[in-house]
Amino acid sequence: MLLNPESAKPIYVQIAEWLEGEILSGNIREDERIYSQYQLAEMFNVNPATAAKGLNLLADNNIVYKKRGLGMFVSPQAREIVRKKRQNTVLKQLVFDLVCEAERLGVSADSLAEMIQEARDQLKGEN
Amino acid sequence: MFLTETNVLAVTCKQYLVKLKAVSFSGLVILQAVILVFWTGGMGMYGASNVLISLSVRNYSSDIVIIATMIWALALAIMQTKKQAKNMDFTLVSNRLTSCLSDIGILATISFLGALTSVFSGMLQRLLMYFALEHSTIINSSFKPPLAELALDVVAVALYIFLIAAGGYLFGMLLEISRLFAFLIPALILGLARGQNNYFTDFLGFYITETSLLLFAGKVLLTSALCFALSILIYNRMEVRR
Amino acid sequence: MSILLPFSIIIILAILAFWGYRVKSKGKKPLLPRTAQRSLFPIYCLLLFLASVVVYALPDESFVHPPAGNIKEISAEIYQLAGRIWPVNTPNQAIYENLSESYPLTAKELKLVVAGDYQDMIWIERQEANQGQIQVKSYVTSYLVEDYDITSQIKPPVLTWEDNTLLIKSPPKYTLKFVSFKNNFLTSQFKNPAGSKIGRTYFGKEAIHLVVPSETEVLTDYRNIVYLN
Amino acid sequence: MAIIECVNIGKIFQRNQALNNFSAFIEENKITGLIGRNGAGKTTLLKIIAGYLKPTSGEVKVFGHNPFNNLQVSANLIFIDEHMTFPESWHLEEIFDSIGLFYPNWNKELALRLLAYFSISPKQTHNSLSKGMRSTFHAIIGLAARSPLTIFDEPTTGMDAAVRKDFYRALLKDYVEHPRTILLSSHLLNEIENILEDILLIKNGTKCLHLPVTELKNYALGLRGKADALNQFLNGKEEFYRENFAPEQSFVVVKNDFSEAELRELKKAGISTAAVPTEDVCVYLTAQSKGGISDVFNRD
Repeated sequence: MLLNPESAKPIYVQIAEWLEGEILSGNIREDERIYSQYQLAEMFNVNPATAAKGLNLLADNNIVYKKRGLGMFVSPQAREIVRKKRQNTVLKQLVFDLVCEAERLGVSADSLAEMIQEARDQLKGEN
Repeated sequence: MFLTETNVLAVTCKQYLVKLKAVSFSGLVILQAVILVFWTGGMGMYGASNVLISLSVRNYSSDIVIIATMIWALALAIMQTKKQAKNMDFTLVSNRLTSCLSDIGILATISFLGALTSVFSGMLQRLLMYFALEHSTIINSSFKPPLAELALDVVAVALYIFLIAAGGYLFGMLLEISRLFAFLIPALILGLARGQNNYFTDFLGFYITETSLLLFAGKVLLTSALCFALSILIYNRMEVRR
Repeated sequence: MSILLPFSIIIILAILAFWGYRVKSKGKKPLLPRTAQRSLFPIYCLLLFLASVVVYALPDESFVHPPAGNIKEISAEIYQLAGRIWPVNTPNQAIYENLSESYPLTAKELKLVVAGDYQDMIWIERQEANQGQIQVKSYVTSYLVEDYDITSQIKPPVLTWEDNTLLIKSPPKYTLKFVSFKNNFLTSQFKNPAGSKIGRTYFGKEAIHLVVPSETEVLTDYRNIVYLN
Repeated sequence: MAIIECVNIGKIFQRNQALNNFSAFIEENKITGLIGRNGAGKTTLLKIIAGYLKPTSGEVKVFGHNPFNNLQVSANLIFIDEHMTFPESWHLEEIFDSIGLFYPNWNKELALRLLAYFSISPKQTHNSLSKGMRSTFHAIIGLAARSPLTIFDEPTTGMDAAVRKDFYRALLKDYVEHPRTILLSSHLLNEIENILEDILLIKNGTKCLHLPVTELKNYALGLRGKADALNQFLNGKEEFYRENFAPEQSFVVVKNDFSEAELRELKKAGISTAAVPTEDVCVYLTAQSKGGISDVFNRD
């Protein structure tokens, strides 16, 4: 995976999100050791300090924990935390943007809810 | 605080090795060979005659080769102070002192090798003349000089070349301060030589009238030490790789 | 001027030699291949060393010949004789004989004709014992070039004997060329002045010694004759 | 711990002031990018740090010592630029050997492998290399010397894009294995941004900015919208750049110290926000005027 340098998100956030994705998809399991800052630096071709910052972001959210001298490990409740976090931040932001755009176009809250229901049906039908 | 420790002597030696490998002696070889091959007329000639016989004697010696070697060494000493040569030192580990010390080592080596080749070029000259001319016209005296004399020649010539190289090195350093010295120094020499008392000749006499090799060596080494010390003093204040 | 010219040539050559290797390095093609450039100096040093060995191994005989062969040293008598009338350059200067001939004399008179550029002395000695013949010897004192004796290369006069007439001619004028290797002037300051003095170079003297029977009358108009008795 | 300490250094060449009251502390085992426009004083600063030049005023310490004419400092640093001088007739492998004499951590094997990777024959002579190859060769020296302080002054001059990319990648890999202090000067930030830890921005011989590169991404914010609406939000904000691209429409780059609430307000007011690429941040910060090139043409 290559990072997107054009993105508004800082590189370390992108790294943290990539790691979260790996945890969510189960590529890295609970209580498994996560990549070290040096491994990440080599993988993404970034400075180890940047990679460490990404890892610290995960540690701050208790997604990973430190074992002295052994490195960072995925915490048991990591997937749950990631899921919640995504809901809280990513989804909320998307909804905020959605509402802003709806206001600008003069779409009412009801029709907005209708549109959401339509989109869900469409997704189900495809499945 | 330093991760790598080093000292002046170690760096000087390494720089000396690198520089020695970089010095090109091909110019010197070609110079000496050209003089040997094309200067077949000898250094001088004299003759005598009466009604019956005219006698001519051609003289050969290594003096021309030695003088040419001195000029070559002078040019090399001046070049050694130029920016390009100095940048080579400061591309790798160096300070001004080690740069100058290794230069001195190089100049000493050049003096010795230059003296050795120019004195012994006389032997090659003898051999060439031996086969080029009729043997019967070669006068044996000093055709085979005693080895001790050759050794004396090598030492004395090496000292002379070293003295000239030291002067050239200082001159080159002064040139690095200001190009004006290119005119000032020759003007100074001419001025001293022209004056009421010829100071320049006195100055030369200080060396060329010395008959003891040991005292001569002392004078030469003292003078060159002075030249090099001055050069180092000048260089210590100079910026490099500008 | 004559000194300045070679000097300026040396200076130009030396500077060219020094710059030569710089100029060529600016361009892409070096003057000499790299390996040749590297090995040039060691090869040159080896060559100088070998040359020195060969020079010291060269046989001494191959140089200017010492007086031998056609000339020989003469008796003490002649030294004494010569010492009286022919002061030599140095007390121990050698006198050599480079020609010795004898001719039968049939008349009472000997005609002596000297031709060409011949100017040297003729000594005439009458001897009782010497009957019916004349004896001609040519003597020469050593010619030195830088202390080196080149007397052997001096040609004796040309003699012709016919009808009791002795014709003496000098040989055609000739040139002797020599080569001498000198100590380096630059280092002469350290050498014993006596040891490094330039050797003596001088011309020797020549004379003809003519021995005739005691009652023979010598007819000649040559002036440079000494009658020894 | 600061390996390099510059306190108020100034450097005046004959008429022009290259450095002016420059102060910075560079820490050990970090890759610091020295970014600035041409003539900003990057090379002068690096040469002062390397001990080649003497500052006209101020004090500089490298490894705790004044670097000017200091052998110990010299032994602990290598300075890579396009003017590195080697004997003209030497081939590259000989140059490698001579470097090995001076740098105890020198890894010749790595140097030869890199040379082979970049298709440069070790039997070539230094003066037969093209400009780009010479830069590559010098960069390889800087990598393989593994000197405690490695200074690269515009190392990629003349290299093509592929080689530049490879070089920075190699630099990072070697740095991860052998951490050391690396100073990297460039006027192009986006190429090196990722591998840097800190960035030191220099403008007209003085320090403009010195911060971790991750913070630079959030340092500035671009706002686009109606000029009147925009101006309400700009009170007390540091403005780096302003461009009027359509009547009444402006694009303004300001220092990013907006709170969450303020950002929401902006959105409500119909002002779109955009992150500013770090490269552009540097351009705006080091620009001589706020208007940019278009100001030259707008003479009304």
